[in-house]
Amino acid sequence: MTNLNPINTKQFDSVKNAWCPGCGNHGILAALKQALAELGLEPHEILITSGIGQAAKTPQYIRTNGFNGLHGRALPPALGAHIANKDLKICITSGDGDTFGEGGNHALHNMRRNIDVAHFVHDNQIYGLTKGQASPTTFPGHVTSVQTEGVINQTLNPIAFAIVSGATFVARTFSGDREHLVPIIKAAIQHKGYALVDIMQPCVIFNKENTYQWYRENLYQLPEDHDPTNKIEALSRAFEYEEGKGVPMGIFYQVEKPTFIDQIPKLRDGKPLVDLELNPMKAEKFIKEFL
Amino acid sequence: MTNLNPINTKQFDSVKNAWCPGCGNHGILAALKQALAELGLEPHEILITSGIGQAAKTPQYIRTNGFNGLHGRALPPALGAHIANKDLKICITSGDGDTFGEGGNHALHNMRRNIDVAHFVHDNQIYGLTKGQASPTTFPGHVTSVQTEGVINQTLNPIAFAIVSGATFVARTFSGDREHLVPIIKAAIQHKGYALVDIMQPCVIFNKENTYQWYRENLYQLPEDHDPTNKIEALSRAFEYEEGKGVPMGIFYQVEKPTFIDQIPKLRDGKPLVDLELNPMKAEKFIKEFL
Amino acid sequence: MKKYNLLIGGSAGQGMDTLAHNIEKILQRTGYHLFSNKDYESRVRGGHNFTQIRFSIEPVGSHSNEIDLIIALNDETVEVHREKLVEGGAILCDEKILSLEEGVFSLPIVAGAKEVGDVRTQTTIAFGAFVKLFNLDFELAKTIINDVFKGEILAKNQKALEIGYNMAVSHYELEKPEAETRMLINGNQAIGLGALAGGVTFYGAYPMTPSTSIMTYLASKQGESDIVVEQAEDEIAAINMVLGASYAGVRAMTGTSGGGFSLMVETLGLSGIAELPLVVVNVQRPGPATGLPTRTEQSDLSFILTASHGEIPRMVLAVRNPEDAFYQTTRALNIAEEYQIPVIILSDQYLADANQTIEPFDLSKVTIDRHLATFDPNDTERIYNRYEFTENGISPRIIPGKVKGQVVFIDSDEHDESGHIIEDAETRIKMMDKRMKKLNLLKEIVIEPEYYGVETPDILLVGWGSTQGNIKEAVDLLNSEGKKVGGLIFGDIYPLPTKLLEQYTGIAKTVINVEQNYTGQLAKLIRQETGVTIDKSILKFDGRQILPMEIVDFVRREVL
Amino acid sequence: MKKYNLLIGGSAGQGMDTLAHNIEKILQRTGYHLFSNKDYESRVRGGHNFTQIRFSIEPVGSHSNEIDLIIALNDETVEVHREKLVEGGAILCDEKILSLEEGVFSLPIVAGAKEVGDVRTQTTIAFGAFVKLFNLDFELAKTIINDVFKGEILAKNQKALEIGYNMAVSHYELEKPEAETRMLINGNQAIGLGALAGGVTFYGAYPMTPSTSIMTYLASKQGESDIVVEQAEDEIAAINMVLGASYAGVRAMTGTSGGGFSLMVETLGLSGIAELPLVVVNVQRPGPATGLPTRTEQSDLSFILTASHGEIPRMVLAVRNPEDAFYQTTRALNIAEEYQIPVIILSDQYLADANQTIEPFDLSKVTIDRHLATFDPNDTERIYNRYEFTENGISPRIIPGKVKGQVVFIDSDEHDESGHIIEDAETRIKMMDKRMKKLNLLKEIVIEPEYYGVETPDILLVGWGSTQGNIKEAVDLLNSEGKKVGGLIFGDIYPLPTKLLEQYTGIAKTVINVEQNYTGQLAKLIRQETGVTIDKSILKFDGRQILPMEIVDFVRREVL
Ligand SMILES: Cc1ncc(C[n+]2csc(CCOP(=O)(O)OP(=O)(O)O)c2C)c(N)n1
Ligand SMILES: Cc1ncc(C[n+]2csc(CCOP(=O)(O)OP(=O)(O)O)c2C)c(N)n1
Ligand code: SF4
Ligand code: SF4
Ligand SMILES: [Mg+2]
Ligand SMILES: [Mg+2]
Repeated sequence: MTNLNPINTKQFDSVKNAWCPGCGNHGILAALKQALAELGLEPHEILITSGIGQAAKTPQYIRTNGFNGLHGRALPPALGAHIANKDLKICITSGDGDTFGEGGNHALHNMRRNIDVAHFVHDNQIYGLTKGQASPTTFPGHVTSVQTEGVINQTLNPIAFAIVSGATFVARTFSGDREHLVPIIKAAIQHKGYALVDIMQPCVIFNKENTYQWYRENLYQLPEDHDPTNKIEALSRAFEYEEGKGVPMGIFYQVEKPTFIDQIPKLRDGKPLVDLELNPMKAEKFIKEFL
Repeated sequence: MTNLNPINTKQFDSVKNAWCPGCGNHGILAALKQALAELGLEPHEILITSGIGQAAKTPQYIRTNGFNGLHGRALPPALGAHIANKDLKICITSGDGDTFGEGGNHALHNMRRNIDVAHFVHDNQIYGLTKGQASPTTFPGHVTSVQTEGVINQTLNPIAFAIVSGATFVARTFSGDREHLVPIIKAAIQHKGYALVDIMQPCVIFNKENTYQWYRENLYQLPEDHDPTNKIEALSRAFEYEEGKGVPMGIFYQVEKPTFIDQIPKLRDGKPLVDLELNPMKAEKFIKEFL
Repeated sequence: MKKYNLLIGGSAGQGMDTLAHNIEKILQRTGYHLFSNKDYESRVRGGHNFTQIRFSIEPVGSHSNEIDLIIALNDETVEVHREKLVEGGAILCDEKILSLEEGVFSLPIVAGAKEVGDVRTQTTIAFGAFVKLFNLDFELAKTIINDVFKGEILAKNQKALEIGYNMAVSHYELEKPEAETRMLINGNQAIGLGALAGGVTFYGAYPMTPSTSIMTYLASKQGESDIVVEQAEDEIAAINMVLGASYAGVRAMTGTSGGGFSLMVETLGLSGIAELPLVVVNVQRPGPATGLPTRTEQSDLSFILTASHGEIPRMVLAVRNPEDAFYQTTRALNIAEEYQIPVIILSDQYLADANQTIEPFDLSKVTIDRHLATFDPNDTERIYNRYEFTENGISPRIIPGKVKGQVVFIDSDEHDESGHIIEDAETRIKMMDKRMKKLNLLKEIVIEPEYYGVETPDILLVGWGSTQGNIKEAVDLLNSEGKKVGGLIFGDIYPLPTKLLEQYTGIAKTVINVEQNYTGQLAKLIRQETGVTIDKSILKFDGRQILPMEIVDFVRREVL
Repeated sequence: MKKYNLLIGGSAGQGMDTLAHNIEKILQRTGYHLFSNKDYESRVRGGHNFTQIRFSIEPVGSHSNEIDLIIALNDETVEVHREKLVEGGAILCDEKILSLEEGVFSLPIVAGAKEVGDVRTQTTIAFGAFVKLFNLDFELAKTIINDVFKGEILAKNQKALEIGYNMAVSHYELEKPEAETRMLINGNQAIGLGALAGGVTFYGAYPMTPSTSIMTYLASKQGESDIVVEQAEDEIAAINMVLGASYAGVRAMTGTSGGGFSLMVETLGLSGIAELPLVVVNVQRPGPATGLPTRTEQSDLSFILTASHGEIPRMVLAVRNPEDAFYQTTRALNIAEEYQIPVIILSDQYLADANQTIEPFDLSKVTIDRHLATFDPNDTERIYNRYEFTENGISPRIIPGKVKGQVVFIDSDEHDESGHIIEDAETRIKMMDKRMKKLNLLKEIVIEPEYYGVETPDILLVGWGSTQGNIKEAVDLLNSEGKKVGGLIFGDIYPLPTKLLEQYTGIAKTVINVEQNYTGQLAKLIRQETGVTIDKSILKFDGRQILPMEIVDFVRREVL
C-alpha cells in the first residue's frame, strides 16, 4: 500500500529544497507526494496553500497549484479558493507557529466552518525558520534564545484544539515513520471535512529536545479499540500528551458532519463559482428595486 | 452576601450609558460594581480593559482605571499592564465577537499564559454594536442580515475553548440572575490565574432567539456533585450546550496552577516593574561586553 | 424651483429610518430629485439622530442646513434644530411636543397611534400627515406602505397612514415634476450593485460601520444571484479569503472601513507581489483608531497611497456619488484583473448613507473584461509560468485546475517566472521592474477629474470624492455672486491625473483644497507629484460633511 | 593606511559566523577600525553566505567589493567571489579546494580538523592560520577562543587554533594601530543596548528577520537587568502589549520588520489617539510581502509616514550607524514620553547585521526624562483627566493605580478630557487640534541631517539611514578626484528638518537622492514638504547595500 510508485510521484517533483539535511520535512514531502500519487491525483487538480516558515515552503517543493502566502495566513486563501472552485483538492502544509501562533484565529474559525481541506501541521515544536524561538507547541521548560528560562506557557494541544474547534478528522503521525504517515495523509485527504494532521517533525538544528530519538521513544499508538467517533474519549487520549504519558499517535477523532459547502445549497448543488457565466445583465433585476 | 451596599458601589459610577433599555449589559454592569465593592476594591486599584462593541463599552460606564482599546484587542494590553504592574487587579469586559472573533488568537494565547485576570464575556451570541451579524457563539440556524440562510458554523463553545486553552477558572452565568452573577464575578476576580466567565446577556434588539425568556427556560445549574477539578468531566458538561440539552451554568472548571507571573521569579518576587528605578548607568556592564 | 429641505429627527429606535425612507420614496416616485443624508450616533437606542432630505424639480447634490420643515419625533429635535429653520419654516410634531402656533403643525400623532393600537405606527402617521401637507398622491403613499410593511403590522400601518393623512391639511404648493424614472440609491448600495453587475461572485468581509451595508446588501442577494457572501473571523482573514478566491479565478471583493483596512495592509502587499487581482473598498470614517464610528471623514488617503511595507503598483479610485460608485466599481474590477493589481475604492460615510435620485444605471455600459489567457492543454512541451516576463510586465493568467498538466504557483517571497523563491539580485530587479512599470500603464488610463465652473476661474476649488456635490453647489453660489470660480473634483486619484490640474492651477489666482481631513491629504499628494503648491485650505474634520455655504463663507472671507 | 578587505564565504551551518566573529574580535582588540557586513540566504543549512570584513587603522564606514583576501570554506566561495580580488589579492582555503599557487594559501585545514577529531573545528583552524598570516597576537587569539567556546569543545578549538597558526606563515605586514578601546557592535545590538540604557523594562515582540536579534539580545539580558521580554502570539499582540505596559507606566518597546509593522498599524493609530508613549523599531528588509527576508532595503519610509487610518502626530527617526542607533533609541524613548506619541525607529538589515568598531557609548550623555505629572492624592476636589486641555496639547500624565482615588482612562474612540466617548463636533475639533499640534513642537526639536563634504558643493548626494557610510565614502572618493561633492544624510526624517536641505540644495547644481528603494521615497517626502525637486536618483532595490563605488560610477557617468 505504501509502495512508492516512481512514475506517479515524479510528476510532483519541483525545485530543489533548501531544508537542512536530516530535517523532518523531507519525510513529509516525500510522503505527501506518495499519498497524492497513490490517490491518483494530478498536479493541476490539487491546490496547496501555506504561510511562511520552513514547513510552509513545502508548496515550493512540490509541483501542484500553490498559494505560498503570508506568515500565519495559510487558511483564509484556502477557504476563498475552496468557495471559488470546490473541485480543487485543497491541502494546507504549514508549521506549528504558522498554524497556531500567528494563524491561530484562522485555524479556530476554519475548523468551525468544517471546510473540506486536509491540513498538515509540520509540528517541529519550534520556530525553525527564524532560528529557534518557542512555538505554541513547544514544551514547558524548553530553553530557547527568547525563552531564556524555559517555556512557561501551557503547550497548545493541536489534537484537543482541533476537536473542540470543530475539525472532523484529527490525527497525529510522525515524519520519521513513513508506514504510518502515508496512510494518514491519504485518509486526511479523503476525509470530507476539516482534517487536521499533527505531524511530529524533528528540527535537527533548533529543537534538541524533540529529536528523532525522542519521538521514537515517546510516540505510541492509540489502542486498537479507540473509538474515534467519541469526542470525550478522543480528548482524554489527546490530554495524555500533556500529562507526560508520551505522545499518542493515530486517528483520534473522525466523524461525518456536513461540510461548509454541504450547507450552502448553491455551492453544493451548482457548478463551481468559477464556472459560472459572468454577465452584467444579471444585475438588471436588482436595478429595478431602486426605482 | 449579594446585598447591594449603595455607599460602596457609588464610587464606581461614571457617565450615563448608551445601551438600549432592557439590554443585558445593564445587569452585568451593576453586578460588576457590586462585586468590586463587596471585595473592598477601590477604583484606582482596578484596571478594566476592553475592545470595541456594546459590551466593550463597559469601562466607559464604571469608574476604574480603563483601557478601552481596539476591537478584538482587549487582552494584549491587559497582559502588558499586568507585566508592568502586577499590583493592578485586572478585569476584561468584552463581547463574544470581540473575544472570540477578531480577538480569538489573543484569547487562546493568554489562556495558555494563565495570566491572572478575570475575563467577563458579555455573551449575547451576536454582534450587537454593528447591528446583528452572527458572532462565533451564535447558534446554527440563526438568521441574520449576513447569515441570510442561517448560521452554518459550529458554535464556539466558550467553556470548552477556555478549558482546553489553559484557563484555570471557567464558569457560565446569566446577566438576568444577579444572585448567581455577583458571586461568580467575585470568585473569578479572586481566582489566581485566568478566569473566563461566559455571561449570557440578552441583546433585546438583535438577538430575538436568545431572549431573557429563552435563557430562563434553557439555563440550568451544574449538578451539585460536579467536580470542577476534573477536566474531562468539565468538558463533558460543557458539550451539553451544543448537544441541545440546554445551557449549563456554574463553575465548570477550577484548578490551581502557577500563573504567568508566578513563573517569572523576577516578577513574582520583585517589586512591580513600574516601581523600579530607571538609571542609564545600569547598562554600563553591558557596554563592557562589546569591548 | 426652490429646494425644499426636510429634517427628521428623533432618537435611535424610534423608526426614523422607515419614516425617512417612506418620504424619500414618495418624493422619488412623484418625480422629484432628492438628496438625503444621515447623522447618527454609535448606539442602537436613544441618543439624537436625524436625516435631512432635500428635494426639488432640479438635481440636488448636497445637503444643506437651512431647513424648511422639521419633523420632530421628540423634544430634543426641536431644541437642537429649530434655529436652522428658514423664514417661513415650520415644524411638524405631536401636540405634546409643541402646541399649535404660527409655523407649527401640531398634530395628535401619538393619540392616532394609540387609536391604531401600536405606538410604533407614529412614524406612519407622521408620513400620512406629510403626504397631505405636501399635497402628494395618497395612492402612491399606500403603495409605499404596502411595499415596506409585511404581515400583521401592514394593516396597522395602512390605518395609520389614513389617520395621519386625514389629520393634516394641505399646505405646500410645490411645482409638479415631470414624471421620470430615477433610482433612489445610496453610495454603499451603488457599490454593491456595481459588484453584482461587475461579476463579483465572492464577497468576504468583516462587519464595520459604515461599510457593513455593502455586505448586508450583497448578502440579501445571495438567493437571487450568483454571489456568495462570507463573514470572516477578522479583516485579515477577509482580505486573504478574497485573494484566495481571486487566485482560484472568480471576481472577488472585500470592503471595510479604516480600522479594518489597517489590518489588511500586509495582504495588500501580497496582492502586489503575487500579482493577484484585488478590489478593496474603504468606506472612510473619522479616525484615528475607533474615532467616530458613524461619522464621515476623508482621512485615509495619504495612508492608502503607500499602505503596506515595500513597494507595489496600485490604483486608488475615490467615488464621488452613487453613479460613480456603481460604474467605478465595475471599472475597478476590470482594472484589477487586467493589470493583476490591487485597486482601492475610497468612499466615506456621507456618501455611503446618502440617498440620491439618479438616472438608472445603464448595464450596456458595463463590460466584464477578464483578461484571462488561453493555454493549449495539448502543448505538453510548454510549461505555464505564472510570472512570465512580458513586454508590459503583465503575465498571462490562467485559472488553476483548468488546464490539465499545468499548475499555477503564486508566492509572497520574491520569485522567478515560475513563482519559486529566489535570492539573486538580477531576478529581483527584473521582477521589481515588471511589477512597478504597471504604474506607467495605469497613468495612461487614469480619468481626469471633473471640472465644473467658469472657463477661466480666478478661484479654483480642488477636492475629491464625496464632496463633489457640496463643492459644485458652492461653485454655483459663488458664481451667482459674480465671482469666477471653478471646482476640480478628483475621482481617479492614484496615479494622479495631472492634465486638468496643471491647466486650471495655471489659470486660477487662488487655489484652495477642500478636504474632510486635518492635513490636506490631496494637497500633499499634488505637491509631491506635481510641485504645485495649494494656496489655501478648507479642512473639516469634525465628522460632519462640509456645507456648500461653509465653502462660500470661506471664499468670501479669505479670498479678496 | 590602506583598508584591508576580507571575504569569508561558505554555506549556512559551516560555522562562518563564529569564524567571522573571531576575526573581528582580534582585529578590534588589536586596535583596528573595522566594518563587517553579512550576506545570507533565508535558509538554515546550505546555500551560499558570506561576510565581508574591512579593517584599517582609520575609521571604516562601508563595505566594499574589492577583496584582498578570500577565506573560502567551500568551492562555491572561490567560484563566486574570485573575480572580486584586487591585484595581489589572495585566497585562503583548504588544499582540496585549491592547490598551492601564486595568491593561494592552500592549507591542510580539513586534515587539521581531522587531527583534532572534530570537523567543525575547521573554522578555528582557518582562524589560527589567519592570525599567523596577518602577524596578529597569538595570545590574544587564545583569549578570544576561550571567550567563545565552552565545555568540551573548548579544548578542541584551542588545539585547532594552534594547528592552524602553525600551518601558516606570516605574510601581511600591517601598520600597527594605536591601542584604543572600541566597541564592536552591530545596529540591532546598539538598539538593544539603547533600550536598556533608556530604561526599557518591557520588550514585547514576535520574531521576524532581521529584527529578531534585538529581541534575543534583550532576552539574554533578562537575568542581569530589569527587562522582561515576552514573545507575543503575533505582531498585533506585540504592539498592544507594549501599549498596555506603557499605559501602566513602564518604558516599553517593540521591534519588527516591515511585514510585522504592517500588522501593527491599526494600533499605531491607537497610540496616537490614546496619547500613549510608544517606540516601535522597524528593521527593514526588501518587500513587498515576504520579499527577500534576509536582505536589505529602505522601502518602508513612505508607508510609515502615514501608516494607520486617520491622522496622528508621530516622529520617524532613521538610524545611520550603531552610535546613532544607540543614542537615538534613548532619545526616542524620551520623545515618546514627553509628547505622548508613537516614535518609529527605522533601521535595516544592513545596519542590523553590520559589526562596526565605534567609541564606547557614553552613558553620561543619556538621560531618562519621564515627564510624569504629580497629583496630590489629598486633593479630593480635583479629578484627574487624562486628556486635560493644555496650551501645548500635552496633558499631565500619571501612572494608573499610583494616586489613590484617581483613575486613568484611555480610549480609542474620540473622547472628552476625561477619556469618555463623545459625538459632538466641538470636542472633536479641539481634540484633533490638541493632538496634531504636537507636530509643531516636534518640528522644533528635530535634528538637522549630517552634512559631509566640501563647503559649496556642485553635487549634493541626499540620503538617509544606513547608507550614511556608503555615501560618505563616495563623497571622499569623488572629492579626491577633484569634484565638489557633499552628502546630506538624514537621521530625523519626520517631521522633516529642512534648514540644511534648503541651504545645500540652494548651492548645488545637481541634487541626487541615494536610496535603497524603487520609488525614491525620501525624494518624494522632500518634494511634498518643501517643493524641492531632486534632479537625479540613485536607487537600488536588489537587496544589497549600495557600494561607494556604485555612487561614484553614477556620478562620473551621469553628472557631466
Ligand atoms: C508577519 C510576519 N511575522 C513574522 C515573520 C517571521 N517568521 C517567518 S517563519 C516564522 C515562524 C515559523 O515557525 P513555524 O511556523 O513553526 O515554521 P517552521 O519554520 O518551524 O517550519 C516567523 C516568525 C513573518 N515572515 N511574517
Ligand atoms: C478592526 C475593527 N473591525 C470591526 C469593527 C466593527 N465592530 C465594532 S464592534 C463589533 C462587533 C461587536 O460584537 P461583540 O464583541 O459581540 O459586542 P456586542 O456589541 O455584541 O456587545 C464590530 C465588528 C471595529 N470597530 N474595528
Ligand atoms: S532549521 Fe529545522 S525545520 Fe528548518 S530546515 Fe533545518 S532542520 Fe528543518
Ligand atoms: S443592541 Fe443589543 S447589546 Fe447593544 S445595547 Fe442594545 S440590547 Fe444591548
Ligand atoms: Mg515549527
Ligand atoms: Mg456580542
